[in-house]
Amino acid sequence: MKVDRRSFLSFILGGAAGTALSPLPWKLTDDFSIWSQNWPWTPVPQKGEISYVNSACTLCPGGCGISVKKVDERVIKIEGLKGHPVNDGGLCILGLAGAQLLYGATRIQTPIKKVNGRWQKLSWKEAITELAARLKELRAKGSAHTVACVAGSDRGTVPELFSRFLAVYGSPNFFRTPSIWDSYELALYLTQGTRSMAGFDIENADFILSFGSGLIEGWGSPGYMFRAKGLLRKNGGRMDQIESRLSKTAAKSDHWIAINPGTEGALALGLAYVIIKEGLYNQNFIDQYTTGFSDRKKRVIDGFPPEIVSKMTGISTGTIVALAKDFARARKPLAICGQGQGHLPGNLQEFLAVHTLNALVGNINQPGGVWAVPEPDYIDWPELEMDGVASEGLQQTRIDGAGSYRYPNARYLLHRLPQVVNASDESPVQVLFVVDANPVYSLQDTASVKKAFEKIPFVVSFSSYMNETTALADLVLPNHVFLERYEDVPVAYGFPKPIIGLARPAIEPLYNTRYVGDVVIQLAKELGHAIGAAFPWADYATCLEETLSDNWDTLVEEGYVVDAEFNGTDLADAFETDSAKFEFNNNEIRTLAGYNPVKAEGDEASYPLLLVPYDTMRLASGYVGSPPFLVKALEDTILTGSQVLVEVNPATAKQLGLSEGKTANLTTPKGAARVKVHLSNGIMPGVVAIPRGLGHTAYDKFLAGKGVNYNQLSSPVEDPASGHDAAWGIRAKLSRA
Amino acid sequence: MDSALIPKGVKRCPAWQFIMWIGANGAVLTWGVFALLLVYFKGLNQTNMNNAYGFALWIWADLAVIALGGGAFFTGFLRYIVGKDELKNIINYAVLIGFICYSSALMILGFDIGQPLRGWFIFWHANVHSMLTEVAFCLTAYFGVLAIEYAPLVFENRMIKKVPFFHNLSHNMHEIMAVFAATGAFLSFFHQGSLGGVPGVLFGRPFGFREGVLVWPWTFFLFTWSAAAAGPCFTILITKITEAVTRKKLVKDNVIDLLAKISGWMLFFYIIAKIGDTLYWANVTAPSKGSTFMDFYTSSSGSAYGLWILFAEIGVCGVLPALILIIPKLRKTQATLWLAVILAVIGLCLNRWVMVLQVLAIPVLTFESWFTYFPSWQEIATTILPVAYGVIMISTSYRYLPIFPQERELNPIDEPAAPPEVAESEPEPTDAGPEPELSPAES
Amino acid sequence: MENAKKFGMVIDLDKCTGCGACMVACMAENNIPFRADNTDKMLSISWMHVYKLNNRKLFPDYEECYLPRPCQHCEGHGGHSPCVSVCPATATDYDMDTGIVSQIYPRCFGCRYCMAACPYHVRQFNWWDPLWPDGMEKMLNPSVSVRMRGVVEKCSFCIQRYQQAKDRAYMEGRREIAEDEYQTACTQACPAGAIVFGDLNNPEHAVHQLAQPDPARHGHSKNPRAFRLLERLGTNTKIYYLSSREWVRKAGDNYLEGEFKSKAHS
Amino acid sequence: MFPFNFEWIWDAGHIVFHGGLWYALTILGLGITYCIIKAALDAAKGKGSQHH
Repeated sequence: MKVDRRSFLSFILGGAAGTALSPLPWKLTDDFSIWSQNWPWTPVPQKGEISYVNSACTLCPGGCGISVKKVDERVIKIEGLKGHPVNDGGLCILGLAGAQLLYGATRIQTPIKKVNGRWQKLSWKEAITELAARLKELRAKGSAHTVACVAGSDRGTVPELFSRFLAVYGSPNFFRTPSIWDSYELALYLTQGTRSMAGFDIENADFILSFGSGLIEGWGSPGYMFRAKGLLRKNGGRMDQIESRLSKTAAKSDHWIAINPGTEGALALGLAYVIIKEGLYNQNFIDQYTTGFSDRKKRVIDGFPPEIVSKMTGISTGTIVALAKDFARARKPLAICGQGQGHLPGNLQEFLAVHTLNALVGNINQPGGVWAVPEPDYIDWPELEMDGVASEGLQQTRIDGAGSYRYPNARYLLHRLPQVVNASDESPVQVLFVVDANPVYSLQDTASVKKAFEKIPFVVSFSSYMNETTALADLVLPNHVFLERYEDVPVAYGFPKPIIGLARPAIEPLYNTRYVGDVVIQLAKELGHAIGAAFPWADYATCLEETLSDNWDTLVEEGYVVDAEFNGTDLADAFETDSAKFEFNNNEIRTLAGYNPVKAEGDEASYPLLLVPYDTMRLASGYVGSPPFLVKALEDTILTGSQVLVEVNPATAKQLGLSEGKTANLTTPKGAARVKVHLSNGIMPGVVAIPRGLGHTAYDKFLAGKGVNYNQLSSPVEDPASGHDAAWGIRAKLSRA
Repeated sequence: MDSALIPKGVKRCPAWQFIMWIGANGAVLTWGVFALLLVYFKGLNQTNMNNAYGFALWIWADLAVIALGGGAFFTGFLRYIVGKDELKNIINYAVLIGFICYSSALMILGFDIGQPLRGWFIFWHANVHSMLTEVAFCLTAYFGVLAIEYAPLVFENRMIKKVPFFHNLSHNMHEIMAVFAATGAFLSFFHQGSLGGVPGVLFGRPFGFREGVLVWPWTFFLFTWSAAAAGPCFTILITKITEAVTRKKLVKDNVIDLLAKISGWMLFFYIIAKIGDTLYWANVTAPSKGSTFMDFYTSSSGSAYGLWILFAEIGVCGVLPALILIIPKLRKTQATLWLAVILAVIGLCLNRWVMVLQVLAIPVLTFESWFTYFPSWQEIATTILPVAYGVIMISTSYRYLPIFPQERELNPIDEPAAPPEVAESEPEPTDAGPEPELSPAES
Repeated sequence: MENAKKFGMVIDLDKCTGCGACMVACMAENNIPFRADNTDKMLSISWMHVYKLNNRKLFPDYEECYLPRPCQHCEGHGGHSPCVSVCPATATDYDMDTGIVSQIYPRCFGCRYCMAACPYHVRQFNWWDPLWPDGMEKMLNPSVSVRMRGVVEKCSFCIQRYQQAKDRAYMEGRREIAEDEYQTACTQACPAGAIVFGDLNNPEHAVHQLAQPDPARHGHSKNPRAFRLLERLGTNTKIYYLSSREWVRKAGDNYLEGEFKSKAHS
Repeated sequence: MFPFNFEWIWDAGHIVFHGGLWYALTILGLGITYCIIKAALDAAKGKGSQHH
């Protein structure tokens, strides 16, 4: 048939009409829709058998019990462990996002070594033999004491293994990450003579007086503190927060009393003045169980009348007197201190002043009061036999000077390590172990800390993630992640009873990582002789089982053990001081420098404002980086794009010509950064608040390069009394960018 | 070269000029299509919409273009049902504009939804209580009606007319066009109304919510009414622009005047009803929900939702054009007719803007603040896409189809079959008189 | 429906610490995607969102309160909630037996009309393809469907937990489930115990005792400390908030001048 | 859309809505088929082939 335009057109039209009536187009439409419901790039989780593993969370020293939900061999969720004495089913935001720390790009999957600036994979065998060789050579050269270790804590089997290794190797330089618990231990030791940890029976108290503590922002054990605050609320208890900024704790307290930052100790002493003057103190407790009350009384009456305290703190005398009366008259008053989540030890005299307040109202070791919780004593390993090099090495004074003539009371002064290393031309630390800590990120004055870490010839990091410290390390021996290992949880900070938890592996380790306990034991055996002999266990598992011997079964069964017969209420034998009583004053306390507020670094003329860090639950500011869920849950008044917003009082901002969301330059004596401004009436004029937990340079695209690390802008300030880092902020300048 | 296709007795510009013109608009079209493909393949993150602004520029363009396309159903209704026979000289153009508007609307809906591949679920799993379902069904149905009304015009092309089947088909369709027009009017009444119902039923949004009768909120009737009123103004506007561009009189004055008069009175009574509704809403509905009138308008200067938008919509673009169109003297003078028609179209677009975007901008929760939005280039490109498509459709139809019956009578040419030598450029939309800068589907 | 359940929640704003644990618990439980930059909260999907309210006063009388806002599962009048009544493709439905507003993700074609209808900004859109990088898709929960680009999603009161609880009960030969068998992820995770979840129709459940819903007035709470968000609009929500602070209760709804009489003593 | 659909409920809403819809669609369908058939018949009868 002749194909001309017309027939061609009619053929097309006919064909179209034909296909329209056939099922083809309709089938295709349906198939496309089904395809749109099953796009290959949208993941479909595999079904499987659901199981739960009870364990303990070790992402922070809170000691919460967790129940890890698994589908076959995949961890899909972490939930609180119902009935656990610390958190009873609830769990903080970091614990809930734990699964994201198991999977993800930042995990180090095998031991790596830095060879002229680039990472090189190596096997575990090579790594341990190489490290052992370097340690042997150092010991041979007689500089055993130049090996140091920075650990997250000094309690529990792993830190003990490290300090035992250092001791038998011949170095006294074991450091613990600084925190308020340094000051609390020292305050308890000085007044009660006990080597113990402070515990707070929040749930039975009915009046909490908090000097800036982030009770519901991660202070102490978040699991317990959140639950206890809920109960306090339920029983109609009252809470007052004394802080320069309306933190979440202040927002949830009955009274927020704004105070000039750094003068909390003065207020405590002012309250003590009123309580003593008005005779509101617990006469019976003072007479029976304390000594040195008159010295204390004299020092407080002379030094801290309300008028002077009001001038120092900016709080009216009326408020001071009223607050002191309410506190003293409450049935179960409890005073706590320690800034925010307690990352910085703070001013020892302030801790003594607050502890004295508790003593004045007699709530030491009472329900609703402060408890001196004894150290865990389940670790009693065989005696060490030191060889010559070891005992000689141990005579050396510690690099940070802790325990020396200058700092008699301090046990660890990690903030001095960078100063000492940078000051000497040949680094006093030749090999540095870093475990469960990220000092390059969390120590103040990041610039000098980095300089020090680059100066230390050989840094060994046991981190599971590529964090800031590990990026500067020379050898990385990746540890299992907290869901892949057995570990004892010796303490829950701030929990009023001694409790031991057991972290159990939920799944087999995903990568070629090895548990740090095993690595220490293998390293010791590689070095042999006296060092090898000090570690009589085949591997860490047997060591743990033997150490926890009698508790092991209950721990495996329940996941925790609370020391039942602990009952410190019998005050007669609660104090181990010379007078077996609570000592308001003794020779050690007398030698300490008296109380005066720690001055923020920087002169007032060029730095008119005060920069104060604050902690938020929505950012992990400990050694673990915030998982993506936390950064996602962060308020948009803290982070926008990759810029942090600092809080400024609207009046102050107006003077500086800054308005909401404007970019500004924040400069301190230590550094400068570009930030955005958030106006908030929840902060004192003249104070700028910046969150901790941002400004990471390592980790992944979800966390790295966002915001500013407060520690870049600040530097340590030595507490005259204890030598700890008592900085609470730094002077700063905010100008329009 | 394409002279065989041009209807007898009319002059058109030389082919090369026409192709240049289509090429220019084609470029704008491709820019729009490029943005369209970006949206299809990369997803709606290409736009500046967010969870506060689920509806944004596209839905407004959708509503505005359908309202402006209301000229087709109302002119058809007037001609076939009410019997205003004079309108037969403009009905073709009205249908063409309507067809362009509705096809643009369906195209916009095509890429404004998150999952275009299963967009037909709106028909298959229809929720009869939802206004949007009603819109979808009636919109597609009325688009069919417009296609049916437009088909005879296509069949009257010189070449297509030669095929007897098409010739007869077009003749038969003319016979029963009244039936189609009536069904079209019924369908249009409902979907124009349902588009008004879209904001009107939202009892979670006090700004948009209106009481009503049975299931239809007052905005249901106001939207149909305003579409029927301002739609013809849009048709008149496009006709005027086409006449200006082609420098030829295409429709007699009495036809334009008749349509303008009817639309003027419609607009007048619509504005009265609109004012009444706004007063009732401001004094009864909103206060019952705890909001005062001023809560719905930001006082901060320069923002898109100050009180100026209310006065612009009702005052300047509502009362003024209505008055002009009902006063014969003003209606007949060209300048004021142009002004009235343009203001009516702008008023319609403003009303649609307010009823879609301001509804979402206002914070209902007391602890939220006003949400701001500005379209991304992809959104703007895909909104100008229908304009370019409309210009091309109108240019091609004007060139090859007998759209204006009175054209030959108004522009007698001397030699009947001589090749057209008078060069007149095709309609030049951008600089032809004041133009609502974003009103789609005009030429 | 004689024993129709009406699942609801009571959130005590005096206890809520604003820590955000509920937000992350919900994200982990319900396979919620996360992006490198989630700081624009209107482009970030988070079924439970904690708002920060303040009393708009100057320093030092400035106060803040944190308000966790899950989906309110509005009943409206007879199940005619703001979003269910407008969805053109019946992709969301109000279940009269449980009072839960469900989502059918494969049916939603992303017209976003429900997002315009909901005054609480509970409904959020997948503007991007949800992706889990570097093996992180291993943490996905198989009992919750992973959504795809172009679909609206919202809090489902952890409906998968309700189904699992019913399955377990069925296996044990029971038809009814106990109060603690079906708890949402946020309720379980809240460290301060601020969220209580249960069946509002069941007098033994803590939710009913705290909220004391008055069936005659569409579930308006008889507890003077309680309020619901935007109650005046007739959305008839299932989330009751408790606060002892009057300015917080007043922030729950829009009031004309002097209209808000504090219910504390009424 | 059709009674055999999953969500179809014989309630007032469905009947009124789909009733009106199918009523309009049938009118259009019938109208168009009438025109097409008549045009085909006329073309067969040779009408409409002369060019007027």
